[in-house]
Amino acid sequence: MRRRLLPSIPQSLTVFAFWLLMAEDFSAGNLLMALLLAWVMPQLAARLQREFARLGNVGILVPLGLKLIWDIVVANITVARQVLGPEANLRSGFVWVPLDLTNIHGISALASIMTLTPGTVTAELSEDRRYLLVHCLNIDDPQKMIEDIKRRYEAPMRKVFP
Amino acid sequence: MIGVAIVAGMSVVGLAMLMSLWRLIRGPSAPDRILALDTLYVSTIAELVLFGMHLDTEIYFEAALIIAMLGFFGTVVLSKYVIRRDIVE
Amino acid sequence: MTQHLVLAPILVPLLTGAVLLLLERRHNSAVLRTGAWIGLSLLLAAALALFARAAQGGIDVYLLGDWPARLGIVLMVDRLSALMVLTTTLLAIPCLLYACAGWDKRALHFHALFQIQLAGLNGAFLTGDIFNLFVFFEVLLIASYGLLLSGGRGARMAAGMHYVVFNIAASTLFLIALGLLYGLIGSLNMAEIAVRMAEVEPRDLAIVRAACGLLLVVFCAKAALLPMYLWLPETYSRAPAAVAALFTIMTKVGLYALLRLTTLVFGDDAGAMAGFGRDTLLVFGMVTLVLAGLGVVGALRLRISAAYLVLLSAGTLFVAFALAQPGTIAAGLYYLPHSCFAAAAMFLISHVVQRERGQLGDRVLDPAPPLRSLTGSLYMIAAISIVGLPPLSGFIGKFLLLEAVPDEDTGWVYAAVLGSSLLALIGLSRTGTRLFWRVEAPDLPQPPTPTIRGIEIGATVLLIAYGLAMTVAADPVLRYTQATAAQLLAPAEYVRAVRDTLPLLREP
Amino acid sequence: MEFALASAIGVLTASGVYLLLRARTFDVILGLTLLSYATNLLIFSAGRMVVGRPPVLREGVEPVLANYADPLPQALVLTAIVIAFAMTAVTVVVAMRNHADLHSDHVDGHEPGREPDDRQ
Amino acid sequence: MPSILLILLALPFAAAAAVAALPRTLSRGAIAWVAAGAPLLGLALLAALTPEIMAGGQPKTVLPWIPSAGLQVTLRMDGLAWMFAGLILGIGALVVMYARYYLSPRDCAPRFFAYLMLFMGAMLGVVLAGNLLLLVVFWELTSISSFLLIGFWTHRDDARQGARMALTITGLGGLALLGGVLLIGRVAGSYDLDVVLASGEAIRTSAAYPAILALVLAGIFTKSAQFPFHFWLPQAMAAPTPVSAYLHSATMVKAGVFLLARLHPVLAGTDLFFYVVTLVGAITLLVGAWYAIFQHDLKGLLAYSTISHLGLITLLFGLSTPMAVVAGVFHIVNHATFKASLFMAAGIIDHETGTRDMRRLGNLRRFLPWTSALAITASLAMAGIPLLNGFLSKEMFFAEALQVEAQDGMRLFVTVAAALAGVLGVAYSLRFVHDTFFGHGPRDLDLDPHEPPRWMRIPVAVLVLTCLAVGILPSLTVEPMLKTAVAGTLGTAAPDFTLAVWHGWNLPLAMSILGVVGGVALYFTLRRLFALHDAILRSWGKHLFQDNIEALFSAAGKFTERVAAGGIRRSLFWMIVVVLAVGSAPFVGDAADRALGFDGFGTPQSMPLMGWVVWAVLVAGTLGTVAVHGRRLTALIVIGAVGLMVSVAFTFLSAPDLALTQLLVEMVTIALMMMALNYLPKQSRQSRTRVRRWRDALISAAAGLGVGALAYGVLMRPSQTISGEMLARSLPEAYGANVVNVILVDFRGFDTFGEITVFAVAALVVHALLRWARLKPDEILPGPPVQLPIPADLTQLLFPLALTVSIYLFLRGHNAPGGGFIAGLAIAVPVLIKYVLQGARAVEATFGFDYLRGIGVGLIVACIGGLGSLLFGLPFLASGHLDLDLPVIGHLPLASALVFDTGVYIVVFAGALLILSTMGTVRQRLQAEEDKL
Amino acid sequence: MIATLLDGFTVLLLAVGCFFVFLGSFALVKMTGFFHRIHGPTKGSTLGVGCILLASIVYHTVHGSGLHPRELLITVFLFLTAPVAAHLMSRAALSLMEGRPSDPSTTPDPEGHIRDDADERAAERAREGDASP
Ligand code: NA
Ligand code: NA
Repeated sequence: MRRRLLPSIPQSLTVFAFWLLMAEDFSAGNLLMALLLAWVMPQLAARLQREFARLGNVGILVPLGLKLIWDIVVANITVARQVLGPEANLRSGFVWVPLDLTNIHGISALASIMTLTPGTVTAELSEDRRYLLVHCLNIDDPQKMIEDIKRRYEAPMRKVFP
Repeated sequence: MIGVAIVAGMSVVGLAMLMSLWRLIRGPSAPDRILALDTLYVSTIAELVLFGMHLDTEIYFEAALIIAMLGFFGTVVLSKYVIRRDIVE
Repeated sequence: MTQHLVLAPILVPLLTGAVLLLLERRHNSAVLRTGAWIGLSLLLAAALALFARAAQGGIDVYLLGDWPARLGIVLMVDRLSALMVLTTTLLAIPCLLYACAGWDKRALHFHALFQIQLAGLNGAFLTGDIFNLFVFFEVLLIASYGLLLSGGRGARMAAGMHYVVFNIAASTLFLIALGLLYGLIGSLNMAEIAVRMAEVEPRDLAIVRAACGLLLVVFCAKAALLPMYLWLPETYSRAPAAVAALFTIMTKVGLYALLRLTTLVFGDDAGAMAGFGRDTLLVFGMVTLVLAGLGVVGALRLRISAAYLVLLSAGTLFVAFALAQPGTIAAGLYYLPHSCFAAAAMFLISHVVQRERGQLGDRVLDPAPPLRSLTGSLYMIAAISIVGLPPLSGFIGKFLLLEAVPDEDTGWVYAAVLGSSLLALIGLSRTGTRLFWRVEAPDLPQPPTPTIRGIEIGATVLLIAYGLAMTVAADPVLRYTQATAAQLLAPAEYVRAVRDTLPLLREP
Repeated sequence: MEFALASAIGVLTASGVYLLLRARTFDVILGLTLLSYATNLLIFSAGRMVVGRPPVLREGVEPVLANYADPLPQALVLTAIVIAFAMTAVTVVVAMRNHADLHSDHVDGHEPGREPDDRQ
Repeated sequence: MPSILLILLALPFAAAAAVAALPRTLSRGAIAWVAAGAPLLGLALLAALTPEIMAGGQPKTVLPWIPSAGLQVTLRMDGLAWMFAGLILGIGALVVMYARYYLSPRDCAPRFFAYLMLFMGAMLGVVLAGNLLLLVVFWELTSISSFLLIGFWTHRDDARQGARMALTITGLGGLALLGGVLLIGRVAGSYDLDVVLASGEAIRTSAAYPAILALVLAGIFTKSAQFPFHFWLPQAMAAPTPVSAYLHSATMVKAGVFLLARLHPVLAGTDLFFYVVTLVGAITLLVGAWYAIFQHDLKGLLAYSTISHLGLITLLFGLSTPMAVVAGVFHIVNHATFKASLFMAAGIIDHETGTRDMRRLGNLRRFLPWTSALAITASLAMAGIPLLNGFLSKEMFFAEALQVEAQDGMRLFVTVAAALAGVLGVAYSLRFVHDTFFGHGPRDLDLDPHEPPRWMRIPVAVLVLTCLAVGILPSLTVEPMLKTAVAGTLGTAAPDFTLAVWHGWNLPLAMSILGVVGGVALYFTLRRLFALHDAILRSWGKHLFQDNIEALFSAAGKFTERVAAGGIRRSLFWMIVVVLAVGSAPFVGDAADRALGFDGFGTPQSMPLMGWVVWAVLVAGTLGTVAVHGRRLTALIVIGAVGLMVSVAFTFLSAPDLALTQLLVEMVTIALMMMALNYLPKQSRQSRTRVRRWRDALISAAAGLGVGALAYGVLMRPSQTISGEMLARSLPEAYGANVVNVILVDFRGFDTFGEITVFAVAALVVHALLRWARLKPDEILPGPPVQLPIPADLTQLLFPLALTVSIYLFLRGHNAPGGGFIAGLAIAVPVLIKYVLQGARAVEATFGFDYLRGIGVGLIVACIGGLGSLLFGLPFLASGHLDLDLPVIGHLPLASALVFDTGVYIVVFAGALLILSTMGTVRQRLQAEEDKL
Repeated sequence: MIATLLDGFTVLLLAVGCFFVFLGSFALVKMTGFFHRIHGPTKGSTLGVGCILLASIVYHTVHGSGLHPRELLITVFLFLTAPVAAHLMSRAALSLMEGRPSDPSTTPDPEGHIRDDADERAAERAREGDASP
């Protein structure tokens, strides 16, 4: 019953917030509209897509987010150095990163995070969804990098998307 | 001070736009150009936001929002073309 | 409620088209046809009612959105608009009839496109706003692309490409001209433009002339004036018969706009802009006439001839409107519906011929067995009419035109009009004798048993009957067109009508 | 500023016209696209150049032309953009069909010098 | 009660209709009788009118046709018309009788008689017309009906050619005549014959007189086969003989001289008229006669002799003296009688021997004694032998020729021409008689010649007896009639005269005798000298015409081919050239600087830095597009940047709505082009001709310069627009703060209405063109459809947000940038991305939206939104406004334009997706079809 | 005081933002090979715009009409889409590459499979002649 009425509470919340942010008007009319959309949109989306993200431990997202912001800043500084420095010093290459995550939403999130963080860009997900191909701008020890990634990001992701 | 910063920012971002354009025209490969266009979209958002600050107006929000959306969609379509030729399968 | 009548010629076909679109998937062609005919009947009723109103001489102004004319868009019904709408509607009847013989099933969305085409045409004739005119030009053009290309293949696509690209280029020019015009004049209402045109300051004159010139070029391109007629023969000759027949009114839209503009905006009251472009138009119109005549002579297929005949009629109308005399405009307006009907009949006949001769098509030079005498007779009447031989409507139109030519232009105009008629006569007589007077030689390929449907012949006969009716009732028609010309040449009345019509609720 | 806009319009027009005169359907479509940009900017320029005063009425700002850009050309351009899009869509499809039916992407449906196929 | 004249005129047309309706299987006799009813009844009516006419009456009937243009059905009969009507009906009756036996069962008799009656009616119309325009109408009708009659045997090449030639020449004349008549009408102020006849003086002195004369004479000369237009007549001999007998002796060709007589009082009396008409007549007289001698075909000889006699009549009218006119009118009658009988005789000979070639004929008096006697008598009349009618008019002609009042040279010329004509006339008559009825022969006939049925001979006999009666007793037979006719022609100027066989020994008689002797001598001399049987004189006129007309056809064909074969590029090229010419013309001779606003109109605003950046990217992107246009994918990506910059420019220049629309449309356009690119070659072949590239570059540069300059001119001028009022009235009256949107849905909602129609139709067209099309992609990459799970996952997240954005843009559009159109696209684009990333099948399976019906529904909703105001008595699209104060929600302003905008929203969404999904799924449909097969 | 502080913060944000936007484009121009170039814009430009948007929010709050947090939406949008866009573009570039890293599901030991992409770039360039126009 709840799934029929509110197929995805996260999505409802997102839409609600999104509308209010966009409209910048917290009048009753707008709240009502936001509520209406928050109810209707997931219904619509339910018709259009097969599965919603099932969330596990959401609380872990907060430290992850903070860590991510920090990483992004670091990533950018690293990239700045690499870009501004001589290109010949870079040792770039591809690495297939094996995944333990099976949830596609988790994989997506992980891929995005990896792209936003130092020197890596995800280029492809293998067809069996068990490996991510990552391009690294500068890499000394691929094995270490893989482990780094798995520890820093994949582990929390597995908790969020069980 | 802040006004100067905004104008200076506009010039820097403008330079960024021109550089993206250079890559866009030079290529050499299609993904390079797609990347350049994507970057151009992003820098344009920056330029618009700066311009909004410069003129002290909020009116460019919708445009920036749509550019953000469409920059991504454009990249999707172009990349899909490069990958498969057939955009819709 | 009668004041809303002016909406009907636009909204009725548009709604019909939309409803037919809804019906399309679930229902068979009988339902669609019924719907199309209901829509067309309503349109005919509206067109007749509108015509009757306009014939009383008044000018109806309909303020859309209840805004004063300068702010909103107005629909205008004067004699000219009513005449054009009625002509379109009358022409549409045989065209739809012909299409209902089978083409409508082969061309996807035919009925919807057909109705929207009518809406576009009527909108173009009724609007009193220059930008809205552009919009309706586009409506009718895009519908015409659909009608031309839906269900088509091969060479028709190539012709379609030519037509589409050319028209888009012309529309682009239209927009450029409108942009400049608005930038300089500051209004889009044609009556307001006319008023402001008379007040253009001398220092702005050159640039205003350039903008207006571009605008006229657009209409000339759509109406196929030399040297911008090259798109026409291929397109018209490749179009499906019913569509080609309907297309005969398309060049007239350009001519309508030209007439409207030259009388209203560049009329005698327009100060420095009075009579703008007339001389050039006259010269080019005459050359167009002659080249069209040559085209008829040189045509190796009947449909190409028919296409050049459309061009011939356009040339004649250019001359008539460029002369801008009461008599020539009246003559042109008499000639205009006639030429639509006659050329349309020619297209339908071409198609009948093509069907009768099977794979030989409507090529003039191939030896082929003779066709049925009925087809021949229809051809002959249409040819006589369109060449301008007595006693049919074409003759009346031409002599009215020649009669009203001012003395100083007489020589050239007579030579062009009569010379082109002679060329058309030579061409059509050859085409006719070759197509319809053929040797019954045994070794010729026998055509497949023709499947001529009565409905197709009926449509052709109806078109010819229009022409005959215009011949018999020439006097009332002429009196109407004379009154129309008088109305057109007194633009002050038009302007007054626009300015004096006040919104119902809003402040003026 | 006026010169910049006018020159941009000029460059767009020239480029559009040049591409319009090419022999391949796709080039022509590109040309039409550029031309439509030029046209839109031109119509737009009929409202003159006003920076940072979009015609969205704000409280406390008197609704006169001195405070807002001319909205009418903007509305016209909107219509023009939409119509240009519709026309482009049709042209693109006709070009596709042309190529499929006639095996040539020449605008005339056949390579110059080769006779067109006379099928219907 | 319709007048007698009207009935008289209507009779042949009625007969034509009746005959045409008769079944083909009916006996020819019955058909002929129905047809003959018209001339017979007509003759009766004419007889009834005769007393009135003889007494100088002029019955007249006026029926309105186009009174407002001076074209009335005015019928009027005077002596001349009466005489001609008699000829038309009398000879017509005889021809019908003759034709009944002449036609073979294979000929379609109803068609023949219908055409014949049509022609008769047209001819009657010409002579009865009391309005010159009406005369032109019937005149052209004679051309058309004679075309049908000459080409009656459609299977014969010569018939078709002859018919076309006759139509072309007489059509030319008819058009010229129309021009002449219109000019006459201008001078005289009316087309009414009576008025025109009374305005002779005014016409002759008007400046238009030379033009009038030239045009009218062109009509007359072509119709009457005068030199140099004479050649169509011999070609027309391919017609069945009754047609020749009728058209080329008594009627069609006489229409020309009839008009000459009719307008004689108006046009004659000037030197110009005298010289032109006399000379043309004289030349025709001699040329025709000379050619007649050398014809081998009986009908050919008769045709040339007809030309000669028509020349004689023309010459007489040219001389213009009253007695010359009398002679002319008289000769019209005489020629009609003997020539009709001769044609009929020739027809009988053809009918009985199977040939008309005089080289194979001869000695026929043995086989066809009666016919021979009749034909010989008629030939003698043709030669002008005393006691036959031809003699009388020829004597009058000689007499007039001797009295020409002109310079000596002219008089001498006319006299010599007359004498020579006499000689030649006798010679060809002798050839006709001698080579056909005397001498050796006939040779190699397929038939066994014998007398024709009696009824076929009777018409000939009637005509020959007439010749004799007139020739012997002119004063009793023809004189009153001639006087009436001349009175009708010349009016008060008609001379008094008597006709007598014997005028005593005088110069004309001497000329006659000289003619006979000389003619006999000439014939036998020529016969011996040139071996007439071998002589073939090519008719240069005919060949000239045919060569010319063929040249015209091929030239016209080539010209048209060359002009029209340029394709799109030529069309566009010319348009651009015209645009350049028209756009630059106003500045020629004017100081372009001043006109364009370089000077003193306003001061340019300075541009912020961002403007220059946008400008630079825009210009560079545009030029880059041109540079890379051959590499299509690249060009598409580069043009994307241009589009982006255009939108930024709109944003920069205070047009956020435009920017949004431009961006969204741009996106859809690029997607569309990518889809198309898959079905087109990946690269453009460069055109090989460098010249063309340079030429194009040049005119493109000119166009760009021109448009840019004009734009600059506009930008530098102060604006004077009405939109200030729109700003002021937008909020209080249309309840919207976003004035652009208010214009779109309210002020100029009708534009938007048309615009969405265009959009909807574009979608329909795309669908119609691709629904059943079999398109093969240019390149198919191997392997299954690619899976892109990560982006697909993101779109799942983005889609509801995009939908929310779309609704936001829609609802807020009236007060902030947005609106139905933008919102519609803003939701169509994410759906497109779903198509791209998830595949068409997945989307359509879950989405289940019928775009086609969506378009229909959207249009209807928009219509309803506009029509709602009609309920309140307000015009279409008038906006209403509802200020709701709801308990929880509070103040909720609702403009009725929202309904209209909803229609826009739906149409745009459905239309865009119909286009995109149709284009995107071409291959899938092809695949599905192939799978089915 | 607070205003000045905020202004300083704004300027800082602007400076950082503009620097990174510039950096992204600079990488695009400077680096050789697609996979080198892509790192700059995906990280730099995204972060740069984020900073600028933040600056804008602060600026409008202080100097303009008040707090307009909706510009955060754009930031969110960008941060969501930029990495995925990069992923797609890389995927596209990979599809044009000859000798691209083979799918680990078909190769026995994919881990640690590292290639220097210098020769890939050469291959890529070779392909550009025909594939990318
Ligand atoms: Na596809
Ligand atoms: Na774009």
